Order: sequence, then C-alpha cells, then structure tokens
Amino acid sequence: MSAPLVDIAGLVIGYDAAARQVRALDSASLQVREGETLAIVGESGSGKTTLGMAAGRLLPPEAQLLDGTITVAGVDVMQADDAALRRLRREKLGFVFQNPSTALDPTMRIGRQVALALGGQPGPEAVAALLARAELGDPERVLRAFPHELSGGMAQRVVIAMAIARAPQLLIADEPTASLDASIREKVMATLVRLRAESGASLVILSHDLRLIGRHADRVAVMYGGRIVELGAVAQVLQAPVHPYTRALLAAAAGNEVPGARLEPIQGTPPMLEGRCEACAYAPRCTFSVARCNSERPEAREVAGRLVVCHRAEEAIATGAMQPQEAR
Amino acid sequence: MRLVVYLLPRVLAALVTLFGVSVLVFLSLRLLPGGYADILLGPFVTAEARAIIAQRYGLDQPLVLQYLRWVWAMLGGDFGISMVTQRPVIDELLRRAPVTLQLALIALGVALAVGYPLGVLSGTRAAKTRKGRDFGRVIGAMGASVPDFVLGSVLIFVFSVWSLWFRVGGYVPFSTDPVGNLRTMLLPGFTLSVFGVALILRTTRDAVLRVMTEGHITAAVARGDPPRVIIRRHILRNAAIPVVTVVATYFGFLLGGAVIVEVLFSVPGVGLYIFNGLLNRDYAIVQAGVLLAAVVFISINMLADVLYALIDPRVGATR
Amino acid sequence: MPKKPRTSLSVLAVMAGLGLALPAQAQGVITWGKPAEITGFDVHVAGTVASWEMYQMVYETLLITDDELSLQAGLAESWEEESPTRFIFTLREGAAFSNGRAVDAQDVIGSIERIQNPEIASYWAHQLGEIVSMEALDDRRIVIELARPHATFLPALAHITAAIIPVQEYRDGSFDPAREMLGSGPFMVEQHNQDESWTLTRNPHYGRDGYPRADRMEVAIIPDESARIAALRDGRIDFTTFENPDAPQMLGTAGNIANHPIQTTNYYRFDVNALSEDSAFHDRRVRQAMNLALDRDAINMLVFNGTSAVDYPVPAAFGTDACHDLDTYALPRDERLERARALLEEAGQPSPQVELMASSANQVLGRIAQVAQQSLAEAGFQVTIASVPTAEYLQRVFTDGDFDFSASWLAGYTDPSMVIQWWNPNFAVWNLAFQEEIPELSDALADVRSTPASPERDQALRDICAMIDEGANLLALVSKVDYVAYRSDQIEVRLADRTGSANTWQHIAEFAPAD
Amino acid sequence: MEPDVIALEDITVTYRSGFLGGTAFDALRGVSLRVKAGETVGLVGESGSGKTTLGRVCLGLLPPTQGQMRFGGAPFGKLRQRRGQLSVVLQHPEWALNPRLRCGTSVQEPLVLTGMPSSERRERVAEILGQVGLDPSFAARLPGQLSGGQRQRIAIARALVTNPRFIVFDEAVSALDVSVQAQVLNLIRDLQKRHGFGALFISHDLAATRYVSHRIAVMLRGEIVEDGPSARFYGTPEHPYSRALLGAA
Amino acid sequence: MSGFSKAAGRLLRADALTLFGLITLVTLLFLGIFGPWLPLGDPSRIAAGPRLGAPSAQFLFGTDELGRDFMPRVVQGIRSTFLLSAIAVTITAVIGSLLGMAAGYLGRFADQAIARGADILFAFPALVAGLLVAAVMGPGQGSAITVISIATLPLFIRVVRSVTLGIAGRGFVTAAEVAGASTLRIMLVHLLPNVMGAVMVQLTYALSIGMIIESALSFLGLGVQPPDASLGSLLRQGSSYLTIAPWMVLSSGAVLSLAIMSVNLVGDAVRDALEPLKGRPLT
Repeated sequence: MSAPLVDIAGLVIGYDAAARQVRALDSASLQVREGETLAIVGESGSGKTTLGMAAGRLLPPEAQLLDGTITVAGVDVMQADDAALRRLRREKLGFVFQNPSTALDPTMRIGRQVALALGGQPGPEAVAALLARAELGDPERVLRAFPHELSGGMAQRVVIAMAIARAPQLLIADEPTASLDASIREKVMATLVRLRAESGASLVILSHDLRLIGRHADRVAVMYGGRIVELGAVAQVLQAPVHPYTRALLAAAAGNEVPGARLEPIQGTPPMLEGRCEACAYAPRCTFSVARCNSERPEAREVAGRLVVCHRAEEAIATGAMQPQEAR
Repeated sequence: MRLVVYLLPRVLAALVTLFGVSVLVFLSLRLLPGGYADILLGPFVTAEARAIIAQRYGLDQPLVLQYLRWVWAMLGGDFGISMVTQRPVIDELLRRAPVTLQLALIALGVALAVGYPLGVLSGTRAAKTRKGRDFGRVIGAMGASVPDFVLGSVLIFVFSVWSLWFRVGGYVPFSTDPVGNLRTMLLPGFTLSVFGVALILRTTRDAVLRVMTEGHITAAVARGDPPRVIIRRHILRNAAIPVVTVVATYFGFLLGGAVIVEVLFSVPGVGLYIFNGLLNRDYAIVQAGVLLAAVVFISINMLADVLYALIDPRVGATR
Repeated sequence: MPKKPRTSLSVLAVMAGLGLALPAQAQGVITWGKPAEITGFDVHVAGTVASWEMYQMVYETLLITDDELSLQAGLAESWEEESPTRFIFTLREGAAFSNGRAVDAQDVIGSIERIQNPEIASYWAHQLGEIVSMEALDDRRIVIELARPHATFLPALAHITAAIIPVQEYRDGSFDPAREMLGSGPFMVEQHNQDESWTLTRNPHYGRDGYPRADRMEVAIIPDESARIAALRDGRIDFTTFENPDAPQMLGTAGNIANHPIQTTNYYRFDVNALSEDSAFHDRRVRQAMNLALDRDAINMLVFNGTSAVDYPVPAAFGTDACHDLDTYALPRDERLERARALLEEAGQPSPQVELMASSANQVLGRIAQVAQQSLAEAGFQVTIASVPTAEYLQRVFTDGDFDFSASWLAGYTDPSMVIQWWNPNFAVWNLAFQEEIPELSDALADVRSTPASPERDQALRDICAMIDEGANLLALVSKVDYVAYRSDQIEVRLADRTGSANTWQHIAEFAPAD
Repeated sequence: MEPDVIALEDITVTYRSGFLGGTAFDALRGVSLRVKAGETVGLVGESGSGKTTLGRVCLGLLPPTQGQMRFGGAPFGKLRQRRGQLSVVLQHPEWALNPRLRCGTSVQEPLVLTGMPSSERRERVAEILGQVGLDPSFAARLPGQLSGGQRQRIAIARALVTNPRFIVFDEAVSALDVSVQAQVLNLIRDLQKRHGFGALFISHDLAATRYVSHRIAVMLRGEIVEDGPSARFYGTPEHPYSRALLGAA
Repeated sequence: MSGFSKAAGRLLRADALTLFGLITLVTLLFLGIFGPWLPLGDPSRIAAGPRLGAPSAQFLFGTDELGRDFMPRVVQGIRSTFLLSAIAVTITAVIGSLLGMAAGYLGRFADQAIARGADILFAFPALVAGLLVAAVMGPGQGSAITVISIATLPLFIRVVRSVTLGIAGRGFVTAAEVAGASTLRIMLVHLLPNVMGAVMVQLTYALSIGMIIESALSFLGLGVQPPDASLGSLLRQGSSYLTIAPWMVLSSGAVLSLAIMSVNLVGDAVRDALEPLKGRPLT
C-alpha cells in the first residue's frame, strides 16, 4: 500500500489568547488512508476542529504551529508556499462546514457559486448535474435561488456539491449535520458517504455524535485534550471501547440506555491545556486513574487491535465493571 | 413585489417623518425672536409698520391656519414667496439645487474615490498586519477630526495669500464656464470631502473586516481561491451593504446641510439660501428649504434601501 | 455709448453670465464686492445700509450732499426756499428713468406721497416733517409747503429713502417697487441672483451726459471678509468696503490695492434701556455711571487700532464741538470712575448686573462690547455679553424693550439736527420701547429742528448735548469709518472724504475701468 | 383530583406579517396539552414546528389567538400574578445568564420579585446552589468565569429557587457536550422527583427527551402528531415523522 | 464571557496610536477641568500685550485683536468645547439609551413613535436645526447643549435600539419576564448593563460630533458668548485675521482637530476592545 493520503505527525498547535497560549493540539498523530471514511469524535475543545482545519491550513491567524508536520497528498501543508497551498486546496481538498447558511455567499445565486467552485466556464447543465449528484431535487430552481431561500438540508447539499466539484482526494466534513434537523441528518450523511464511495476519495468526519458515525465511518479516532486517545475500526472502538474516556462517553450519551436506566455522566470538565501535558489529560476525571496517570504522559500503544493512549488499557479491558454497553 | 412590500411601509414612515419635519420647522420659525419686519425696516420698526407687514404676509393669522395654508399651497405646488425678493421660493431653490448638487457630487466623488479603495485595502491588510490596521485608523481619525470650517478657513487663507489656480467665491455655472466653475467649486468640494473620506474609509474597513469573519470567506479560502478573486467576488459586494447606507446618509447631509462651507466659500447653493433666509426671517425660504432637504434626505436613504435590497437578497424577504 | 437695440440684450445677458469669469478689465465693466445682500427691494421702506447702497446705484434723490455734507443739486437742479415752510424744486433737464420716460413733477409728488402713506410703512415720513401741500407748477417744478419750519426737511430729501420713483408706472401697475427697481440713477438692474450677484447696466437715459462711465457693473455678494480680501487680491472685484479696521493691513502691501478710509457722520452707539423695570439702568444714576465709566479711548485704540475717534451725540464729523466739554468726555478717567462708583453707591447698586446685547452679524460690535465690558468692570459693573442674530437684536431693542443695553451704530445723516432727533422719542418713535422722554429735551429738539445752522443753533446743540448726557439713554461711542479698498490698477474711482448717509458710492457714475 | 398544572385546550397562534398584517401564518393549530404536577412532558419536533411557540404560550409570554388556557385550574391571568409559580430554562448557556450580574444576584431575582426578605434569600440561594451541585461560592462569580454546564446549572437553580409549580425547559441541554448533557439531564430528573413540579421539556433531540420525560408529544407544522408515554419512543413510534426523528429510518 | 474585563485588558495593552489618543485626551481633560486654576494668565484680559502680536516667549500662541494672550484663551476654549460637549453627550446618552431600549424592547407603538421621532431629528438638516435652536433659545451654553443633543440623539437611539433587539430575546431576559419582573426592572437591571458597551462606543463618536457642532455654532457666533472662548469662537475670531495673524486659526484649529482626533482614536480602541473584528487572512 502506498503512503497514506494524510499523515499528521506530532502536531502541536496553540492559540494566542489574552495573556497566554492555549494548546489545542498536544502532539496529535494520525494517518488517513486512501478511500476510507475516518471519524474524529470528541467534545468541544478536544481539538478535533483544529486538526481538521490544519489539514488545509485554514487555521485563524492566532493559531501557532509549535511542532510537528502535516502532509496531505505529498504536500507539506504547513511549509508550502501560498501558491502550492492554494493548488492543494483547489485540486485535492474539499471542505464541508458545520453551518451551511454561513458557508455560502448570501449575495450570490447558488448557480454562480457552484459554477465558480467547478472552475472554468461550466454550463448550467454541468452545474445542475452536480447538484443532482448531491441529491438536490429540482436543481433548476436551486440554481436560481439565493442561499437564504434554501432550507438547511438543501444548503448543506449545495455545500457538499461544491466540495466535491473538483473531485478532491480528501473531503473534510466538520460536524456536517449538527446544525440540521434531526429528521434529515441521516439522509444528508448518507449522501455524503455515497458521494465519497463513488469518487473513491477519503472522508474525514469531525463529529461528537457517536451514533451517527457508528453507522457511517470505517475507522474512528477519539480525541481528548488535543490528542487522539483511541483509534481503531468503528465496530471495535464503539462496541468494545478500551480507553476509559471512550467508555465514559458512550455511557453518558442518551440514546443507548434502556428505559428507566440512569445515564452515567462524566464528572468534571475537559482540560484547558497551556502547555504540553505531562500526565494523562483525562486522569482528573477518570474513575480508573492511579498515581502514574497523574505523573506520566502516556504514549500511543497498540492494544486489542487499535491504538490507545492509556497506561491502564490492559487492566481496563480486564475489568468487568468496564464492560461496554450495548452499542447500536 | 418583494421591493414593493419592502418599500411601502417605508414610504408611509417617510410621510410621517416629513409631516413631523414640517411641523417642527414651522413652529420653530414662529418661535424665533425677531421677524422679517425687523430685518426690512432695520431699527426703524414701529408697531404700526410691523402690523402692516405682518398683515401683508398673512403672519397675523392663527398659527394653525397659517400652517394649514402653507401645507395646502404646497400640495398645489406653491412653496411661497420670498419676502425679500417677492419671488417664488421654489424658483430660487431649483436654480440653486444644481450648485449644491455639484458640490455634493464633487465631495462624494472624492470621498468615494479615495475612501473606498483605501478602506478595502486597509480592511484586507488589517486582517494580516497591525501596520495595515493602523494605517486605516490614522487616515480615518485624521479625516474625521478636521471640521470643515477649520479646513475651509485655512484653505481660504492659503488661497487668498497665494491665489494659485483656485478661487474663493465668484461662482459661475458649469454650463457657461466649466474651468471657472471648477476653479471655484473644487476647493469647497474638497473641504467637504475630507470628512467623507474618513467616514467611508472607516465604514468600508469595518465592513470588509466583518465580511472576512464570515464562513463563506473561509469556504472560499478552503476552495483555494486566490485573495484577489475572493475580494472581487465575495468581499466587495458583501461589504458594500453598510457602505451604501453610510454613503446615502453622507450624501443626504451634503445636499441638505453644507451650510458652513457654502457660507465660507460664498457658494450660492441651497444651504446658503436657507442660512440667509433664516437670518432674514424669510419664513417661506426656510420652510420650503428644510422640507425639501428632508425630502431629498429621505428619498436618498430610501434609494439606499432599494440598493441595499438589490445587493442583499435577504433584505425584505419573508421567512 | 450708443443706444443699444433690444436684440443685443440677450447677447448682453450671456455676457453677464460670463461676467465673473472674464477678467474685470473687460470693456467698460467694473466689479463691486458687496458685503451683504439687500433686505428688500422697496427703496421707501428698507432701513438697512446694505439695501441703501444698492438703491443708490438705481435711484436718485432730489438733493445730494458734498464732501462738506452741504446740500447739492441732485435730481433737482435747483431749489428755492421761499420761506422756512415753502420750497420750490426745479427738476434737471433731461433727467429720465431707465425706461426712457422723463422724470416729471408728478413723480416727485407721488413718491413723497407714497413715503407718507402709512400703508407703505415707510419710516421716512417723520424726517420730512409735516407736509401740508405739494403742487406741480409745471412738468419740472414742484412747490412743497410744510406745516411748520423743519430744518431736516432738505437733508432728508438727500437721503436715498426719499428716492424718486416712476409714479406713473407704479400707479398703472407696470412697476412694483416691492419686487423690482426702476429709477433715474446711473444704472439699471439687468439680472439678480440672490446672495450671489447682480448685473447692472448703464441707464441709457441717465441725465448726465457721458455718465456713467462704466457700461456695466457686476456686483458679487461676498459676506466673508477674508473671501473679499482674496477676491480683491486676485482682481476679481475692483472695489469694496470693510468693517474691520485692520482690513487695510490685511490687504498687505500690494501696490495695486488702494485703501481709502472715509470719515462718516455715523458712530457706534449704546442704546440703554431706561424704561424696563427689570433693568438696573432703570435708575438714571446707573446709566450715568455707565456713561462715565466707559473708556471710549480704549475702544478706539483696541478695536480700531486708533483709526477712529471718540464721538459725541452730535457727530464730530459735522465739525461742531457741542459736547466736548461735558464731564463724560473732558474729565480724566480716574475721576470719572470715581464719580461712577459714587453714583452707583448712591443708587444702592454698587455692582449692577447688566447684559450688553449686540448683533452677531458684526464682529466689530462684539469687540466693542468686550472692551466696554472690561472698562465698566472697573466701576463695579458686571456685564455679560449676548451676541444674537440681527433680527432678534432688533426685536428685543426696538419692539420689546427687553434688554439692558445694546451696541449698534447710528447713521448720522447729513445734518446735526437730523441725527439729534433720535433723542426725542416722539420723533424717533421706534425708540419708544426703551427711551425715557424728557420734555425739556424734546422741546429743545423740536426747536432746533426749525433752527437753521447758526451760532444760536450751536448754543442750542450744546444745551441739548448736556441734557442728553444727563439722561444717558443713548450713548455715542466712537465714530464709524468706512474702510474702502479698490484696485488702483483696474479702476478709477471718485470717493468722498466724508459721507453722511451711508452713501459711500454716491459718485459711482464716475467710476470707470482703468486703461 | 388535583387539577393539571397547566392545561391548554385547542390553542391556535396566528402570526401576521407583511404589510398591514396581510400574510397570516399559523404557528400553532388547535393544540391541546396537559401537564400534571410531578410530570414531565417532552415536546419534540424540528425547528419551525411550533414547539418554542407552544413553550412561550405556556409561560404566558404569548397570548394565544384562540383557545383556552388554565393554570392550576384557574384562568392564567397576568404574569405578575404568577410570580414564583412559573419559570424557564433556555438554550444557549452563554445567554442564559445576564453577563453583568453575579450568579447569586441572578439566582435570587425571582425571590426579590416575590418580596422575600434579603436574609432569607441568601440562605435559600445557598441551599438551591447545593441542590444543583454547585458550591455556594458560585454566587459571587460572574457568568463569564463559568463553563457551559455550570452556567446551565445556575440557570436551573434560578428556575427552581421559588419552588415553582411549572417549569419549561426549552432546548435546555442542546448546546451542551455529551458528558455535561448527561449531568444536567440527571439533575433535572432528580430535582423533579424532589420538588414535584410539572415540566415541559422542549427539544429536537428525542433521545434526551425520552430520558427525562414521562410523556412525549411530537410536533410537526404547528400540530401535535403523536402523543404518548415515553416508553413508546424506545420502541418504534407510530408516526413516520417520529421515527425519522429517532434517526432510525 | 465577561466582555468588560477582557475589553479592559485589551485596552491596557494599547498600541502607540491609542496611547497617543489617550494621553492627548487626558491632557486636554486636565487642561479643560483645571485650566481656570492653572497659572496661565487671564484669558479675557484685554491689552495684556500688543494687538495681533506674533507668538513669542511671553505669549506662546501670540495675542488676539484685543491684545489678549491667546494661549489661556485656547485653554479656556478647550474647557468650553470639550466639557460642554461632554456634558451634552452624556445627557444625550442617558436619554438616548432609555429611548432606544424602550423602542427595542417594547416594540410596536413605542418603537414606531421613537423611531419616527429619531427619523425626524435625523432628516432635519443638522446645522439649520442648530441655528433654529440657538435662535429660539438664545445663544449660549444651554442652546449648544440642546443642539448637540438633538444631533446625536438619533445616533444613540438607533444603536441602542438595535443592540436591545439582539438582547431582548436572550435567555436571561425571558427568564426575568417569566419570573414576573416589571418592564422597568428588565430595562434597568437586564438591558442597560448590556447595552452600556455599545453606548460607550457611541459616546466617543458622539463626543467628537458634539465638539464639531459646538465649535461650528460658536464659529457662527451663536455658541459660547464673549469674552468666554470656545475653540469655535476662537476660530471665528482668528478667521477674520488669517492673513496677518494666522496663529489664531492655526493654534485653535490644531487643538480642536487634535481633541477630536484623540476622542476618535480612543473610541476606535474602545470599539475594537469591546467588539474585536478579526477577519481571517485570505491565504
């Protein structure tokens, strides 16, 4: 197998805030294979959006690259010059953002926006065809519409259409369905996944919705404190989680419980790192932490067919109390 | 249809506003101490002479009646006559309107030509560097800090000592002598434009910066569009929305209120006419002038609303 | 210049439009930088200098005054004083209105009747005295009979407000003096753009052969003094006047600009409100104290840089010294201040609070007020200054009497007994709102009105001056100088050294472009 | 029998928009809903379905165009007459609290309005903060210093401080992260057991709603299309729309 | 997030321009407030020196046409122009905030009435309105304050109204309404503190406009009455003597411009601090 499409190695990124620097990524490493659907899950502040945006060097100016590299389709993203970067974005990358209503220029008709995304001088048929691929009914009408005249789901389909316009090798979707109504999330997600499959591109979904990605992703990366704490096949990770955080997350989410059962919330709050974390970032909230967890930084290890960042991974598997709940 | 639904309430509101302006100007004029009799007769005013003059111009009638007569006459196209010249005020206003319009256009032209590009430049730069930000701030703060009468006084000083090419006063219509016209109009136009440059620069800069925080700009960057293209396609149009509003307000002010500059540079425009009318207690002039200025101001703002709706399809759309 | 055929008027109109753009030296054109626009067209009604100056270009009066302020032939080539109450005027041969019709006796009678018609609201009727009859002896001769001797009758006829208008046209409705001008003067109005410019062309029927020397006069209205200075410097205007005594200095040393200060019988004055119970000046002693405490020399030195002079109720320009010996003028300032303080003490108001009002249109008045404020403070007065719009100033002083004292200036006209009538509120009825009537003074003024210039009249004036000073109701401050400036390289002018009725441009017919 | 805390009969709300109210739009059409004391009724539906409008009607913030509304068996009356009986917890933790007021001030505001003396108020605030799992020292903090979950707890404390008879939770947990969401959901459940208030839990998230609710009403375009015990929503609900909401279509 | 403490932090880390504005502003404020007690000389003493004397060691800004030392006059001018405008704008801010909140929060009729009122004031040519007020009320401080208020009131109403519209729908307002809080309580306790930021920003801009208006009125002779000076009346005084005594216009014009500029610079900084606008770079 050739080199991975995306290779993120030891990425450290901080944000300049008022009087200090907040660390969003604390040496994150991840590889995305060609043609796979990878989900990155984590709560807000876990660093998943930073990781996704870093793939296109789309971070805001106050973000600072402190260490590490990120290579996409052979291009060193962080070191590339502006022209090379733009070529990469134009030809290899496609982004789908969380809020479709802001991702479209409000003053421009959809047809023109999509045409611009296609590049060159595409005829209306080409534009309509692209919209049809994104399962937009009545593309003729959509072409003439302004963004505000579309529902959220339709707008997101337009955004998806624009993202795949130039047949990118990598699609990055940041919470693509979070702002949509529950009843259509599934369908929009299905479209996205189908288009990926048709084009053979890789798809990275950033999300906090465990059930959703459980149905659509091949692999899943769980992020906490700016690191990927568990990475493996979706079925493995969600049905037999190893990292205590992954387990707690699954136990806390409403939807998997039986009627009358009680959810088990994770006590405490997520960390706000100001420098390299020299311990396990999850330790203060972890019900399994021991002294070592608070003093030694765990490194990624392969445990039970996946990568886990936890000192006590093996013990955790063995502990009956840590039996995973039924996942759907 | 969208425009009609959007504009109709505005037209109604504008009529209410105009009614308010007319009452306000009418009442405040009647509250003014001193009247035309004083101006005409100078110190030689006696109670009898006053009464005769008041009667001559219908000023002895009850206020409400005077007001209604004025409004009624206006609806018939009669804006009253000037007490000083005994000529219809509307003729004089129409004669002067082109002068003020030209002055306003010069000022607006300069303000836009300088302020808008600088604003865009400063806005796009500001996202990148502190220097870019400060550049816009300095120009903006300086332009907004020199009142027109200060600048005007200094310019008059400069051009009365060294005549150079410009002239202070001695207006000639553009149609009769274009060069002579510009020699007298450019200086006051420039004086008026300085505030506009600052205003438009700041508004544009802020609008550009605000647009640049929006998601669709990030989306455009993510698609690999070069900055030039993003500015042209996505920023200019979106940033124009607040600029249109401010330009309209500025233009409205110029058309209705360039009084000091017209007085200073002896430009025979509407502002000077109203100013002198006020000093002379020539009620019809001030009433018609102020109302006309308000009509122009409101119309221009409404025009801006239309433009606004054309630029931004979201405006006026029902949900 | 030959008579212009009517068709050429349109050409002229186009030229007029171009006028200001063209250099002022163009054939026969002179340009006047006028500081203010007229306040009305009616020559018999308007009471402002800005209007009078323009009327003088278009209208004529029966008589005029010379440099010595003595009467000269005007529209009337001669006049006879048959008795102190009976006068015969003979109109000049060839005098004609600009429409070509000769001025006749009926025009004179009709004009004076119009002035006397209360409906017209002319203030000038008082100056003319009580006329019992007017009669045309023929087309060119008029007899006017007065009820009683009235010394100011003839001088009053020399003032522009007594202009002769074309009565025939006025009566048949083809001429409306309230909205246009038609006279027998050197120029006629061709175009008027309010607040902007006037174009006057020569009256082809003007009675004096070869005059006016200029074919056309452009008038640019330039209220701002700096702008007028600029216009004079760059040659766009040929002549103008300034209020500001420093104007000559500001015009600089440019050799082609000539300065010509004209002495006038006009002077700056304070009107003091003797009638309002609300005013500290209700008490005559407070008025007297104020009069004594005033430092007229300081006003002359500080406001006028010494170019003016202390003036008196009977203006110094008339050459009489009627008031010079009064304590107000003759005592050293220290003594005056002491007297003033004593008077205030006596009045029980050691530190009266008074407001000095002046029109904001004239900055010179503001400066006078500030100097007065400071000099009055030395006697204990607490003066606040209110500079208000002209209309408000006029209403508050002359109609409402709602003020303490106010600064303005007074036209001294051409005869001491004319200006002095201002102290008789029965005569100067516009002063009724604030002027205290002193019967003896009024009687003396009535007498002097019918006394021709003579040593007896000088003595009477001296007595009157003492009474005026005693009443301290209307104070003379310093004389008003007209600062005329013109482009000696562009224009030839004739200017009087002394004028009386704001007739600075009385010789306008003799102005001509320089070769 | 104790009357329902809140009873809506055939409520219709019509919005008028456009020039002179030319266009009419029914946000609610003939909605009937009852909430008993100690009962939580869940209200689910997507945006624009009218659930927030219904919440506002229940709170007395929006007078219905048509229909009957009773509170504790009596006509609803004015909000001031209901001081201390009603309260609300809303979405957007960052907007739930006045950023310029200390948390304690925010929490005790409903008590101030009912006229409780200040000494008692302070005790009560400390007590209620304890019940929502916060240290009494939080009273002195500004909302800016709090995390989203903490702010939502303060908002709940404010809602509970007067022991109201009825509380509306409008998207109260939607903006919270999964781990925090569970904390707040449990808190709501526990507090209801303890205080016995009636509650309307509005959310677009059926999973969270069924967890805290006894009964669930599903809204679609201004109408309630399905209404039943929440257990039914663990199985397969009847209405196709309800199934779509579960994301299991 | 607590906007104020963050904003204050950002303001403290001010850049050179803001610092310049702040220092100028503080200096002018100091001169304005304490000017009468500083040993600068009597601003109204006539004949303190020669007429129209050029700047010298004794008379830093020269003397005016009545021989007054121009420097203390400029200081007095700062006091009149700056303090008068500040008072006027502060009063206006209070009234405008209340009206704006009422319009934004109460909506319907109140909104319509207030918005129309603001429109009327806005559509009235500002300087003509100023002249009318000055003429009706009589020239002086009272009318200057009124004119500034009339001109800046619509600005406050508009801004506060739109900010209020944004806040009125927020949770804490709804919660207070449900708890039975009165309208007045909601406006004062919940809305007012949250519109203060916008009011502060508007206040600085209104202050600069107020200074321009005050000096324009005085320039036309209708503001502060002589012998008291405002920067505008000094300009009027000086403009008569531009050719021979340019220092009068130059010194008072420079001080006026500097004052307005410093207010603008500080206003920009306050605005940037309260509402940081950070567009993303386009690369």
